[in-house]
Formats: sequence, C-alpha cells, structure tokens
Amino acid sequence: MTTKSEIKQKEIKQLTYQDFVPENEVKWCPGCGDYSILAQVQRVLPELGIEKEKFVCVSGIGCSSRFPYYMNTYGFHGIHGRAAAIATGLKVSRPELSIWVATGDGDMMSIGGNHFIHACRKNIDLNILLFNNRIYGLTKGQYSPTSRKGMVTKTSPYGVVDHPFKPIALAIGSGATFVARTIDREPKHMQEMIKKAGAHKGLSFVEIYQNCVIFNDGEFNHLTDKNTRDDNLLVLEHKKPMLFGKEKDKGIKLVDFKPIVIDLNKKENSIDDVLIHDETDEIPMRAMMLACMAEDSNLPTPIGVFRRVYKSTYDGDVHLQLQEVNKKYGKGDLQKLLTSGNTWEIK
Amino acid sequence: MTTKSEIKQKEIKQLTYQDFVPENEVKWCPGCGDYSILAQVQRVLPELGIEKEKFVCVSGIGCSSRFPYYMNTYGFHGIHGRAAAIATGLKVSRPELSIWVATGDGDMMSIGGNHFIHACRKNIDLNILLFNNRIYGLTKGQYSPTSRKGMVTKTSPYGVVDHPFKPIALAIGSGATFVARTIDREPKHMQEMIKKAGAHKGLSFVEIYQNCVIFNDGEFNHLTDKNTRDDNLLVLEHKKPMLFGKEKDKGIKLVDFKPIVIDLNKKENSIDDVLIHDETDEIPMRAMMLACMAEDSNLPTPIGVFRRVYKSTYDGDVHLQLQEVNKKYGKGDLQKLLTSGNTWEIK
Amino acid sequence: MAKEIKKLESVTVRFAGDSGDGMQLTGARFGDTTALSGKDIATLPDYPSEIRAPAGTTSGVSGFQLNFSSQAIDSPGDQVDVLVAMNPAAVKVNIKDLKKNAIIIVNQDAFDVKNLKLAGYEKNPLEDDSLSAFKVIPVPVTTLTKNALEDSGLSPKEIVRCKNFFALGLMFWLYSESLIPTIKWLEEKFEKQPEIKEANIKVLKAGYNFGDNTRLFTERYKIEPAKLEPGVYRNVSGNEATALGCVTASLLSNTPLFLGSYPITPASEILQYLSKYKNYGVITFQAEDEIAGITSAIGAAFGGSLAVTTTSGPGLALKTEAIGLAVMTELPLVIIDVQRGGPSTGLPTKTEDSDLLQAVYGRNGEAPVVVLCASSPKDCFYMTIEAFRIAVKYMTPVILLTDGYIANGSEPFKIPNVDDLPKIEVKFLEEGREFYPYMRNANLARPWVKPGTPGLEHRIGGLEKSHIFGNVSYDSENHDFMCKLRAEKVASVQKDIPDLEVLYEQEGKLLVLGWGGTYGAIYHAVEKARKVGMKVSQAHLNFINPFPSNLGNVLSKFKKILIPEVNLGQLARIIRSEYLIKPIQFNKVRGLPLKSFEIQSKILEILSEENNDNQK
Amino acid sequence: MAKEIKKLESVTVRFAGDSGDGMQLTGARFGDTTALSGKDIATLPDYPSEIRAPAGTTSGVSGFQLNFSSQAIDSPGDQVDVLVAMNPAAVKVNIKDLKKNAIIIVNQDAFDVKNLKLAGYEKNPLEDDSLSAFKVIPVPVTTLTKNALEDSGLSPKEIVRCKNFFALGLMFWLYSESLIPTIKWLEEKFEKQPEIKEANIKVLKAGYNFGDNTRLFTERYKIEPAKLEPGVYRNVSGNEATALGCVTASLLSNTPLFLGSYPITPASEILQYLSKYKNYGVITFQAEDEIAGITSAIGAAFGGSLAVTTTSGPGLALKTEAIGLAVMTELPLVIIDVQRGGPSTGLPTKTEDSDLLQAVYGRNGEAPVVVLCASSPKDCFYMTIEAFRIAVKYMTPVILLTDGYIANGSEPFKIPNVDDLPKIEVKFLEEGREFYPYMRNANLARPWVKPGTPGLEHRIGGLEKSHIFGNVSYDSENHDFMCKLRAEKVASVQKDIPDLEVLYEQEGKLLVLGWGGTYGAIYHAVEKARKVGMKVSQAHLNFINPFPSNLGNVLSKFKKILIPEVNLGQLARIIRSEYLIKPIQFNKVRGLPLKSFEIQSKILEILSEENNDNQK
Ligand SMILES: Cc1ncc(C[n+]2csc(CCOP(=O)(O)OP(=O)(O)O)c2C)c(N)n1
Ligand SMILES: Cc1ncc(C[n+]2csc(CCOP(=O)(O)OP(=O)(O)O)c2C)c(N)n1
Ligand code: SF4
Ligand code: SF4
Ligand SMILES: [Mg+2]
Ligand SMILES: [Mg+2]
Repeated sequence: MTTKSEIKQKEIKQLTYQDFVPENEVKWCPGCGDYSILAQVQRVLPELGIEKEKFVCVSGIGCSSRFPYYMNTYGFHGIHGRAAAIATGLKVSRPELSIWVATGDGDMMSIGGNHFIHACRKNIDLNILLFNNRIYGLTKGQYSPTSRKGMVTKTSPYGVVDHPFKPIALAIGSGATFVARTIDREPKHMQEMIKKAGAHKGLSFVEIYQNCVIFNDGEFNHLTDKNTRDDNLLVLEHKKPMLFGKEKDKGIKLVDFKPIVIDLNKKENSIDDVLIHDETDEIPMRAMMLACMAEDSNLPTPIGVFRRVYKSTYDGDVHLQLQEVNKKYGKGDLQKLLTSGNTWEIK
Repeated sequence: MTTKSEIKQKEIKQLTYQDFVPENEVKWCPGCGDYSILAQVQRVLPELGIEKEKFVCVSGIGCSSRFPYYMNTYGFHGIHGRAAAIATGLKVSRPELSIWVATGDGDMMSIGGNHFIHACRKNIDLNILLFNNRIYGLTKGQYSPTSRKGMVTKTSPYGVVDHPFKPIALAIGSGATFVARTIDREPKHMQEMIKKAGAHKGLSFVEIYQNCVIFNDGEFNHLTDKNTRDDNLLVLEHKKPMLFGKEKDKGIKLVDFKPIVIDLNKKENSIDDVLIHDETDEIPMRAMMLACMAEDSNLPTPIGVFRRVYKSTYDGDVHLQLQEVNKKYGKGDLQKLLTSGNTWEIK
Repeated sequence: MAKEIKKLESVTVRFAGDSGDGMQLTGARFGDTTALSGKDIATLPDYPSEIRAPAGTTSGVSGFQLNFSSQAIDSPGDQVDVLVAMNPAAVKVNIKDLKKNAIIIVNQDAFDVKNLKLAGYEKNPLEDDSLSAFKVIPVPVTTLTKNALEDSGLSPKEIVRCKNFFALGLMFWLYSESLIPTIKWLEEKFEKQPEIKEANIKVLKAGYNFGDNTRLFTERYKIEPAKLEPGVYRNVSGNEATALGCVTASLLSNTPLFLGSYPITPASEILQYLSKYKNYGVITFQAEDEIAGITSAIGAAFGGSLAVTTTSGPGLALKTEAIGLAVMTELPLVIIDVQRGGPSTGLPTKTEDSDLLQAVYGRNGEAPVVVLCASSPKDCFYMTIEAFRIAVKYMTPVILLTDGYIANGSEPFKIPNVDDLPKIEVKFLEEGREFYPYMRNANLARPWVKPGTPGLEHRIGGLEKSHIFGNVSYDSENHDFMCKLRAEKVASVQKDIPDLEVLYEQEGKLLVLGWGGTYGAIYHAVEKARKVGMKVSQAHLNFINPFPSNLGNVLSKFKKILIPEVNLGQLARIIRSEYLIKPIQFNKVRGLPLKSFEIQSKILEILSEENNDNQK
Repeated sequence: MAKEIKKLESVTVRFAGDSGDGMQLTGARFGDTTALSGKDIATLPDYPSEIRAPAGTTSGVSGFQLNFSSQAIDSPGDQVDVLVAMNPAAVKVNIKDLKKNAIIIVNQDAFDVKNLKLAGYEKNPLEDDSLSAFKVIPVPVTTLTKNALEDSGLSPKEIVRCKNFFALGLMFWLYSESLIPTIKWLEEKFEKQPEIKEANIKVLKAGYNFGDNTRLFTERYKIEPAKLEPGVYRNVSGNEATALGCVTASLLSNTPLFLGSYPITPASEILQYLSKYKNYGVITFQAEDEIAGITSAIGAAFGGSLAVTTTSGPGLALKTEAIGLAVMTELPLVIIDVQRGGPSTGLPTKTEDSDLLQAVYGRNGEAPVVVLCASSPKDCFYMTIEAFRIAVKYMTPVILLTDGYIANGSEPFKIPNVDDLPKIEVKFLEEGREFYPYMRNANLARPWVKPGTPGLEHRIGGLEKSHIFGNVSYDSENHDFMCKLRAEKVASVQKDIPDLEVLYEQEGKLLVLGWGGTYGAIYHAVEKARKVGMKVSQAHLNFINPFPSNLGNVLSKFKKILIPEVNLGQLARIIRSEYLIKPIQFNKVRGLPLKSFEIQSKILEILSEENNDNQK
C-alpha cells in the first residue's frame, strides 16, 4: 500500500533521526523503557514524508509525558490527563499538523480517561502512544488503572483490589479505528506499529508495554525474556493464522466464542482450525477477543494491530462542514451579520 | 433462580409501589419518557426484598437526574457528571446500601465518562440507569455524545459531525459485568431489566431509550411504533436463538464475524443457522457484536441483557481486605501506632 | 370606539404565564416591536429551571419583563406598570412586583377551580377584594381565541396554543404599536405551516380589535420614540452580543476563532450562536466537559487561533487548573463566564454576580489573569472585543464576566460600522535567528509562534520556565523572578485601559461604585436620587484586574462609597484590600438584578445620616 | 587518636549527592539518630522532580538538610555548617547556602574529569582556591568503601551503592552520635538480604573509624540533648503527622475514616500512610482523578463517614466545583492541600504557600468554607484533628493547608496519650417525628443522618435549599437568606477557636505576623533580632477563615506589621481587606522556605527606619 504521505515524501527534504534529537538532556532513569520508545519515534518520523515543522508532540504529566522535551519538534507539555483534549483543539483548528500524543497509564487511563474515550469516539486524527508501565512513575510508585490485581505498591501495601483496564478493549469500546500494541523491547515491531499509526487517517492508539526499572521492574519479563517470549507472545499479522511458539506450532482456536490454545503437533489439530486475524473487521468481535487475552487467562498476549478500519475523522468532517456552509451561504460578511434581524434607523 | 434477596424478602415488611412515591411534585414535561422509568423503578424496588431505608438514589444534573427527588428514598442530587463517583464513595463506605444511579446521556456519557468507565472497571456494586434521550434536555436541546450524526440541534445547526458513542460497547470495553438495554415504552421489559440489574452483584448498567418530547421527540419511534417495532427490535433471551419479526421468522446469523439477517421462511435458512444468545460469555464477543448492531446497519436493535458475568466487586474486595488485615494484624491500637518507629523518652 | 391616547414616558410591562404559554416569545415580540418603533428598551426574562414545570403551579410560571421608554434607559425596571397574567399562578407569583394602581390584564378563562387550586388560591382573587390595589381587567382570552379560530381547521390544542398572540395583539393596541413587524415575523417563522401562520395572525388582530371595541379600557397609551444617537439599530441580548463580539474580534485580528465549550445555562447560547457562524471562519467544538472545553482552546491558541471558552460558575470552577496552564504558557485565551446563582448548582437559571473573587483569586499558585466585565447587553459586544485585544497584546488569559441578567436581557444596539472599529494587531513570529520562546517585548509579552513555522520549533508547558529561554527551570531565583514578572505583566495592562469616568460631580459626599450588570439599576437609582435633590455621583467598572489607574484617586474624592452588588460584597472586598477604605455595601443575593428603588433608598439613608452627622 | 570534643549548641548539616546516591535516606538516618539521642531537630529534604535526573549533573542533585540542637528549634536552618557532597555537582549547587568557614566533606573520588564536566566545572574546585572560604575535607569515600567491602562477595555496583553509609558513619563520628540505631535499622530493613545488611554495617563502621584515625579532622563536636518537655518522642514528618491525625480523629469521633484521593506530589504520602492503616477502620480509595477523590468523599460523608480528601494545588483547583457541593449540602468534609510551587504544574517538588487565596475565595457563588493551616510537621497532627472537629460540629467543609516544606520536613513529636485527647462529638440523628433536613442547632449545623436510618429518608443536592425543609427552592428571599446564613455559620466558627497569642511584648513597634509553614523561620528571625536588642513581637495564625476574634485588636496594638510569606502577599491581602491596615510584606517565591536571616534583616530595616522616622 502506498500511502499518500509516502508519495508526498519525495518532494520533501529527507529528514533523518538526528533532525528529531534536541539539545535537551534526556532525564529518564538509566534503563527506563521510555528511551526505546523515544528512539523508535525518532527513527520513524523522518520516514513519514511530513515536513519537520508540522510535527507536534503533546503530552500530559508523568515520566512518559516529558517526551515532548526530548523531541526536536513543536511540543506542548500539558497538565495531567489533558493531553488528548489539548491535542484535539490543536488538530481541529490546524488539521494539517501531525500530532503525536505521548502519555502514560496514569495520565491517559486514569485522570485522562474521559478525553481518551471521546477522542476515540470522534475519531480525531491523532497518534496516541500509551507508555504503559502499569505504575505511576513520576509520583514514585502508586498503582495505576492498569496495575494487576494484587500488585503491592506504595498505595496498595496489601495488594491492589481494583480490576485493571484492558486499554485495548477500552479503545475498541470507545470506537477507536486503529488500535495496536507493542513492547519497548521489540524495537523493530514498535517501529512498524508507529509507522502504521502514522499512516492511519483517524485516531491511532498504540499501547506500548514499557518497563519502569525503578517502581515496577520486570513487569513484562515474561514477554521480553528470551526463554519465555515465544510462548507468551502472539504476534498478529493481518489475514494470517494466529500462531505462536518458538516453532509457530501453537495456535488460537475459537470454540463457542472462547479462544483456546491448540498444539499443532498433535494430530487432532490442523492449521485450518486456527483463527485467522483480520484487522479490518467492521464489527470488532475478533479484536475484542484479542483485547481480552492476557497473561492471566492462560492465553498468549497479542501484539500487533488489533483493529484498523476506516471511519471519517471529526477534524475532517468539521472542515468539510465549514466548506459546505461556506459554499451554501458564501463567505460571511460581518457587517451583514451585525445588521441581521430586525433593524431600524434613527436619524 | 432464587436470589439471596428473594429469600430475605419474607422477613421484611412487604413494600409497595406507594412506599416509593414522595410528596414532591414530579416536574418533568407532560409526556416525557422519564415518567415511565420512574414508575417501573417504583414498581420493582418493593420486590427486591430490601428494606426501604437501604435504598439510595444518586444522580448528577439533567432532567433525568431529578429522579432522586421523585423517589421517597434517601437521595443525593449531585453535580453534573459526578453521580458515579459520589455513589462509589457511598457504596465503598456503606456496602450494605442498595444504590441506584439515575443519569442522562450528557451526565454519564459526556462530562461523567471517566467516572463511568472506572466504576465499570472496578465493578462497583451500583445499579446505573442511563436515561438516553440522545439530547441535553435540561439545558434545552444541545446534542449529546449519543446524538446521531447529522442531527440538527441547537449546537449543531448544520448537523452533528461527531460519531456517537455506543454506550453498551463502552460499558463492555470498560469491563462492566451486567449490561442491558430497554425502552421507556416497554414497561414490562423494563421491569424485568431493572429486576435483573437489582439482583446482579456488581455494577449493572441499563441503557434506557427515553423519548424527550420537547427536544428530540420521536427518536425511538421505529422501535416503539406498533407497525415497525417487531421488525426493528431484537429481544434478547438467554440461551435462545436471536429471532425477531412479528412472526419471529427472522434471525441473526454470523458469517465470518459479520452478523446478517436471515429470513426463516426461505428454504435455504434454518433455525440452526441462527445465533444463540448467551449473556454469560466470559469473553464478550457476542455482546460486542450486539452492542454494534443498530438502526444504521440494517440490523435490528437488540434489547435485553447483553452481558451478565460474575467478577468480584471492588467494594466487596475492599472490605475483604480490611477483614484480612484486621485478622492478620489485629484491630489497630492507636496508641501503639502513634508510638511506632523509633521513640525516645525525655524525663 | 376611539379612546383617548395618553402619552407616557416609560412603561414596565411583564408577561407571565405557564412555561408552556409562550411568554418568552410573546415578550420578545413585544420588545422587538417597541424597539423597532424607536423606543429604548431593556428586557428581563425569568423562567424556571425545569423545562416544563407542572402546568398551573407557581413553580411553573415563566415571566418576561420589559421596560420601554422615550428616554435612554438601562434597566428593565424594578416595578411593573402592567402585568399580563395568563393564569392564577402568574398573578400569585408576580403580585409583589407591581406598582400601586398597576394594570393587571388577566385571562379570565384560566381562573377555574383547578387552576386556582394549583396556584394555591383558596378564593378567586378576581372575585374578592384582594387585588383592589390594582386595576384588574379580566379578558376571556381563551374563549375569544377559540371564537376567532372556530373555522381555522386547527385542533383544539393548536387553537389554545395561539392565545398568547391574542394577549400580544391587545397589548399592541393598548400601547399604540403596530402589528406589522409581528405579522412579518409570523410569516417567516411559519412559512411552511400556513394554517398556523394564518391562525396566529388572525388571533393577533383579534386581540388588537378587542381593545378597540371593548369598554374595559378607558384610555390607551403612547410612548414617543427615544432620542437615541443616530444610526442603525437592532435589538441584542448579551449572549448574542458576546457571540457577535467574538466573530468581530476574529475579523479585526484576521485570526480564525476557535471556541471550545460545554453547554451550561445561561452561557449555552453563545456556543449556539457561534455554531451558526461557520462561514465566518469560526470553529466551535462542543467538548465532553468544561476541562476539555478550555484545554482544547489552549491547544488551539498554541496553534495560532483566537481561542475562547465560554461557561458559567460551576464550569469556571472546573476550568481553574487549566487557566493556570494558560498563565504559565502565556498564551492568549479568553474565558467568558456568564455568572448565575451559586454556590454549587445553586439557582441555575437565575442571575448573580458572585464569581468575581473566583475570577480574580481562584487558582493555585500565583496565577494572575486579567479580569473584565460587561455592564449591559450591548456592552458585551465591546468588552468581548476588548478581552481579545488584551489577550493577544499581552499574551495572557483574560476572564470576561457577564451575568444571566445581561446575557438574557436585551436592549437596542447601535450597529457599528465594521471598518470603523480599531484593528486588533496579531503578529505571529515567522522567523528569527535568535529565537527564544520566553523573550519579551515592551508589553512583556512573549512571541506567538505557530506550529508549522520552519525553524522555530520549541516546547512549552506547565512547569516553570526559565526567563527568555523558556526551558524547564527549577531554579529558585528564576521562579521568584518569573512569578513577579507575570504579576507585573498583568498589572501593566493598566496603562492600556481607560480611566474610570465619574458621572456628575467629580467629588463629594457619595459615590456609588458598581461593576458589571448592576449598571442600569444603579444609573436609575442615582438619577432618581438626583432628581429629588441628592448630590450623588456614579462610577462603573469594566476593568477589575487591573483596576483603572485613576480609581484610587476617584475614591479619595468622595466621603462615602456605596457598592451595591448581587453577591455578599465581592468587589467591596477587593476595593478594601486595594485602597484600604471601607465602602458601604448593599448586597442582595436573590437571583435577580438589583432594584433601583432599593439602591435609591440606600442612597437616601446614607445621605441623610451624613447630614445628621454633620449637624451633630 | 582521640580528638578534642567541642560542645556546640546547634548545627545545620546538609547531605547532597546524585539522585541515586541515597541522600534522602542518609539524611533521614542521621536525623533519626540525633533525635533519638535527645536533640531537637528539623529537616528539609529537597529533590528534583525527575525520578533519576541525569547522573552527575546539577539538575540531578538531591539534598537533605537538617538542623539539630540542644535548644528548641523550629526550622532546618538557613545556612549550612557542614556540607557532605558526594560529587562535584553537589558542591556546585549547594555552595551558595554555606556559612562562611563551613566544613565541606567531599567524596574526592567523584571529582574526576567526567563528573567535573557534567557539573559544569572547568577546573577542579578542590584544586584551585575557589573554595577557600570553606574548610574543605576531601575523603576518598568510594575507594574506602571498596576497600572495606573487598571480600564481601557483592558486585562492584552493589559495593559502590554502600558509600553513603561511609559518609554517614563519618558524620556520626564527627558529631559523637551512636551507630546503634542505624545498625538496628539496617538489621530490620535488610533482614532478608544478609549480605547487603552486613556490607552496609561494615561500611558504616569504616566511616566512623576513619574519622577516628584520620588526621583530616582536628576536632569533633557534641551537641547536648535538648531540654524538651518530658514525654515519649518520635520523629514525624508533616505528612505522617497528618495521616496520624486522620486516624486519631476517626478514633476520637468513633466514626470510620474514608479518604478519597488521587496521588500528587507532595501530598501522596498521606494517602500512602493511610493505605496501611486498614486495621484502624480506615478506607482509602485511590480515585481516578481529583474530582472523583472529593466527590467519593462527599458520597462517604453523606453515608456517615469521617470524610477527607488530600491533594496539592492543581488538585485543589480541580476540586473547586465539588467543594461548592459540600457547602450547599452542608456535609462535613476535610480537604487537605499540601501546597507546592505554582502556578500550573509549576515546581511540583518544591514548597510554596500560594494556595491561600484559592482556598479562601476560589469557588463559584458565595461558598464560604473554614480554612485552617498547620505551622510545623507535628502541628499537622493537631490541626488535622481540629479540622475534623470543626467539620462535624458545624457540618461544613474545612480546608487545611500545609505545604511541601512541613510535609516533607520532620521534627520530634511528643506522643500524646490518646485518652487525654478531647473526644470529637458525632451524633447521627436516628429518629425524629418532625424531621427536617435543614433544621439547625445552636451552631447553625443541620442534622447528620445516615442512609439506612428508617423513617428519615430525605434528599439533598446542589440546588438551593429551602430553610429548614431542605426542599429545592428558587425563592428569591430564601436564597438571599440562605447565602447569608451559610456565611454566618462559617463566621461563627470564630467563637470556637483560640485567641491569637502574641509572643513577647503585647504591643509595640513591630509585630511579625505569619501563617503556616513560615513559623520556624519567623521564630528564629524574631528571636535573633531580640537577642541583638530589637523590640519585635511575633504572632502566628493557624486559623485563616474565620480569623481569631482578637486579631483586629492584636494588629491595632502595633505600629507596624510585617508579613513574610512564600507567595506574593496573599495573607497580607486578606488582612488588608479585613482590617484596612497596610502590613509590610516580605515575599520570596523560590520554592524554598524563607530564610530567617533575611527576615531578620527585614526586621532590622523596618525598626531602624522606624527609629529614624521618630528622630525626624
Ligand atoms: C492534577 C494533577 N494531579 C496529579 C498530579 C500528579 N501526577 C503527576 S504524574 C502522575 C502519574 C503519572 O503516571 P503515568 O501517567 O503512568 O506516567 P509515568 O510516570 O508512569 O510515565 C500523577 C498522579 C498532577 N501533576 N496533576
Ligand atoms: C459543571 C456543569 N456543566 C454543565 C452544566 C449544565 N448542564 C446541566 S444538565 C446538562 C446536560 C443534561 O443532559 P443529560 O444528562 O442527557 O440529561 P437530560 O436532561 O437529557 O435528561 C448540562 C450540560 C452543569 N449543570 N454543570
Ligand atoms: S521512574 Fe520508571 S518510568 Fe519514570 S523514568 Fe524512571 S524508570 Fe522510567
Ligand atoms: S425536556 Fe425532554 S427529557 Fe427533559 S423533562 Fe422535558 S421531555 Fe423530559
Ligand atoms: Mg505509568
Ligand atoms: Mg439526555
């Protein structure tokens, strides 16, 4: 697929990684997963064929939300939870900008939840990168809405009692048109996801599992450790069967709306039993199933694109309506507007 | 199924409809769908086997949110959007109360969205009744997040450009354990839904299509009009095939994760092709499919229970943890607590 | 039967009836007609917060008051000369506001047992002497309407719904006003429902003719056109004027307008008006809540739009945190607060001026903003433009306060010539070798740079910024410096705002100082007090933070200062803290504008004390 | 080699190093030990807002200051006697706060080319004379630590991490403090990691012995125990004391505590402490945001819990609307705001006292609340209890202000005997024939009724309520009455709070008036000024709204009033508006507590002007 931006790319000065590295010192903890996300974004943006000055990074508050300071683009470091709303105002008023929202599981899933679901619903053409470390990093280690039940943190000394969000399910339930997941330790995969998010017209939501070395170290070890990775990670590919395992010999089969793992080495199972992935289902049944698969259900954790469908964007529709109204009524004449309604003259 | 509350019922003074009718005048517009909701709640509550003084109605702001004033129970008329959060504090601190949240599509889906999704996620044992009239009634007719695209309202003189929420999909994506839909003009069905919501341990969410005669009259006519109702309404029943039509001769069939309508009068179709409903799917694929079915997709609109599964409640788990900690460490001795850490004495 | 026509200077009329009786519409039609025929007018709608409160009860009464005059006026009047009451509840609720000898025109048909009971009357007030202080004129409005529409083909329900036009026609007759503007309006409005159109016109005329023919009235009245400044006029409500002010500011600054807002009474109309102006380059964003309303506007301001957010008290409360972000990022942003009765949800459809302290002081940290207010419906137009001018010139958030009273009320507005209005200068930085986002110009404003401008990439946010460079800075001295600099910048707006004008004597015993929507009531009170020989001056504030630079001087010229407010003394508090004087307060928090006769009595009281003191 | 032990009255020590160097822990251990050995102490942690800012740079420096004394003290000291600097950046950042002749103990090993460059030193300050004003004592801390742990079996990384205990041991030697409390602490802390435990103990001792053996020190010091009131003591930080105050109030009122909160620096710790106290009947609810934090607490208050919400500035801003709801529903609610640097996100880890105006005035409508503040870490305990007492007695929201400085700082706390603390009376209405939800008692408080109580079903909310009956009421006069009644209720709390005490002369030329966390700095400034013969008194406010009833009288007794604040004059503004006097302001907004020597100079300046004036 040649996207419009790929065509346009040729006309524009070829940007490089270095163009996106600012002078500012990066101040995350050594070893933090955020570094990888920053690097992949800096690698992918030059390839999108967009002028550098058109990029804007917007964020809320959190370790992750320091992101804009580390990108040599226009940037807005907002207040806690409001990144999506700030970005919405910017995008709706300036649709030609390419807006990247960097946010955390506290910033976007807790205090910012309302703006998130409404941005998804309206399908605002933003690219949202969720740095999900399942903890509040910047405030030093309280649990977040994505922390696992039972996790001991500063505010859950006896274990978290909340059920966590499944951010992908929430995005789907809110109507998001592009939903994906990747991991800080999978740079190539992450680049692919970021590239696809950038190419998608409409809201793109990428959940990135990110290790916080200080307050929640090892949270995703089972997905990143060489020995366990392949048995736990289901890498989704469009129109391909859902296979995983070192030898790709395990698959997902659906039995009465319940996904189970089958071993393809066993005779009774065949590759034809394995569910095929399709990012473009109009009704997100498969995507919802994948969103609900997780460590705790004895099922592998999917990464990749869960959903990618076309729906008109809010920002696009707003400007379409502006054009239509302009066409129908002509460009407004202020003097006429002021003089409208019943008027009378006093001499 | 005999619920615990039904057993308990016998010991308690049998309440009646009249017990829930207060002196206050009801001030909705004549003909408003809210009257029916009020009446059904007043009819069902006496049957739940709960003492009258244990009921609390909590709301935000909106026409619908006047509900607590019209119920002769404890009531709290909150501020706009915060009903779920107020109710959460009340329930977590007083788990023995039966809390009914009355709210509107503006109150709960717009400004209150964050509290809604978090209450669903945590599975707080609240009963949420969403009076969905797809309009802001009290503020006189602006569009809401459930208004249809294209609707002309006071704030969308050229038509709404937003894509609307599917409240049921949002609830499911947030992790809600009981999700249902009913209609103001279906009193018996509504009573059944309210009863089931009341019986469910955990958050129950009931979306009620409600006609606003003043600002959005006729919004649900196709579902309530005798002539069109049966062709447009799919009444869900647990473990039963998804049939509709006057003669129950149309059914929903799933073809590669896409629901289609089949005509059972045609030879090529059989009742065995028709999808069976199951409220209790662990992974909400079917429920999500139903949530996405709507007028605009040439599919009938489902009413009934979409999802009903068991998950521990937040309020329950909080008190369980309190008990465990108490058991493990003994009831706290304040003097000891104050004296903990390194102390020294000055004589 | 020709009746004597008596000339009056000014009349206050109130239309009152059930929420469903169309009183707001009737009042608005009457107002438009009198304005069109050249009177000065001021209006005051007053309706319950329920959409259709129970028919026939006092809580369901909806009222529309209007004052029209051959003199310049600025208030809808305290007390009512003529009440048109469509049912018993309307009489019950409004009786307390009537002048002695006021005329009450009642719809006699509505005084049946059921309605009397609903209104809480034990006896029919038309039949005992409880209304003897007034001239009661019972008219069988419903019957006469039905008679007129016998052959109209409309349903009985539709017929009864026309009855407000009967009352309107009758009032037009009584005040010698023309039916033509209303007929034209009906023709446009019901273009597609010819039966309804015809029926209403018929009933309107029937009402007019009834006046002519009945013996119930012995005289009729005429108000001469007011001697307003020459020009083309229209009627505007405060909210409409605010919306027009926004569009005008956008044009004058050649910068697209972005409104991020969440509906709330009584501010929603501004959003509603602006939603229509899509062919004026206006983008309206109905946000999910007030926080998204303001933060989306901040995003748009960062993007180079003329950004505004509109709300009322509880919404302003929710925007508090984000206003701080605009302070720190030094972006231009206008926040319009149409005040209403508080605290909390309070009295949502009633007016009040009690968000002043919140506007001036209500933020975490040292977060100074400019605070302006408008004093009448038409003033909303000019103060809105002023708010934008200051916001972009100083790169600062500006709060503009209006209130439910001026927002819903209306008055004639002399339509300005757009070309005569001063331009608002907006200059985006487009290049710069040595570009620093927190470098300042002579106004202490930092540069406004649009994302998309090559080479000026920069990052801003809510953490403290280093002077000039705009990097995040935790440096102690820098923070102290920046806090003081931001305060200085806002204070320096003073040099750019007009001196406060004093009406009448420039010094003396008593100055009545007001702000915002109390202007009209104070003006009348002072005028009347002066007519009976009292020496009292008036000054009215449109700029609260900073105050006009001569305010201290003005205050020092008067022995006593009276501050009437629709709150418990919020301006008085600020004045005390700024000027260390103790003004006399007059505070009524009734969800209503102040009554000028009450202010007048207060003036009297103060001045006679003053005289007594002097004699001692 | 036994060294001379010199007795000192008081010393200010600062530990400084990289964010990862464990300076907060080192400081806290030192503080605990000195407190345990009977000194009075006060501490001031200061760290960057990044979790691990870049190693070696100035922005990554974390500091912990502590003052310990044989006299009663209330502040961590302005200027530092001894700086322990673990790297060049720590020297660079802290040099400006050192006394002349201060001792600087540096980790010599860290002064390599890389670190010097990261700190921005062109030359090694240990090698030029740039530090000649100080006694620099270079110690190869890293090397000595490595030597000590050669055979420990730990990894090089683990070994280097122990180096702070070397420094700590050395400081214990220098000030003649015992190692035992620290050894005990290490034994508990690393119970499950015996190698780490042993290593740290070994290094601690090595540091101590190094002091004894080296010739670098010519003298060592001893501070005698302070003459504190008899009793059992512990060290508490303000946040810990606040949490303990909450639990204590719950016990004293026999009412379960409900905390609804959202984490925010520097208030999160209160939530963290209370989360542990589950066996004290405490429920903590970590809400999705600040609005849910307060509204859940309002729900719990309606349910009969002792409800509290904790936050810092930006969070208080978000709670603004909901505080109004608590005002209207007249429910008891405590809102604790641990103030930090603003505006907006500002300086999130630094202290500031700039939310006062927001607390007092920052709400829509007339929404009065009680505002209290705490003046030291231990005072947080008592003021928290007081906040609850007032909230339930008057059925009102109460805002308690603390700040980052007293929240993070610590001091010895004399542990009260729980049985001696006055009970907080809470009485739920349990029956009543004639029950009206807005009926009032002598305190103007309405009844508190728990849902679940048969027969007392009622409904409340944010719309205006009718007097006594509590029905929704749009009545004008009722609203005016209720606004004034709510204001009166809050004002009447004055009768229930202690008179303001004046330290030293009760009248005279100068009173230094303060509030909240400035107590210690002011106290010392006044004390020192008096020592040099200046006549100056001090008074410190814990109650801001309402003020103590004698405040006006106190102020009138002094010719001049000085108000030092960590803001731009917020208390001064309120004092001006209440008492129409013009206090002298001293405002430093640096993210740090005030320095007492600066206040002292200000006192000097004022009093000498005063004398000059008198001589003229
Ligand atoms: C209004 C407001 N509330 C709370 C905070 C405190 N706060 C800052 S960041 C944060 C959570 C950060 O968590 P997350 O978004 O997951 O980011 P991370 O640091 O983990 O990357 C909180 C609670 C704040 N700054 N502002
Ligand atoms: C903070 C705040 N914002 C806005 C409002 C204004 N407001 C009151 S009700 C409402 C919307 C009501 O819509 P909905 O919840 O759908 O209720 P309905 O009236 O349709 O039943 C709005 C915007 C308010 N009262 N408070
Ligand atoms: S605290 Fe965690 S998330 Fe934050 S910078 Fe450090 S490692 Fe990364
Ligand atoms: S406005 Fe609509 S929703 Fe509100 S009471 Fe009237 S009919 Fe019902
Ligand atoms: Mg996080
Ligand atoms: Mg609605």
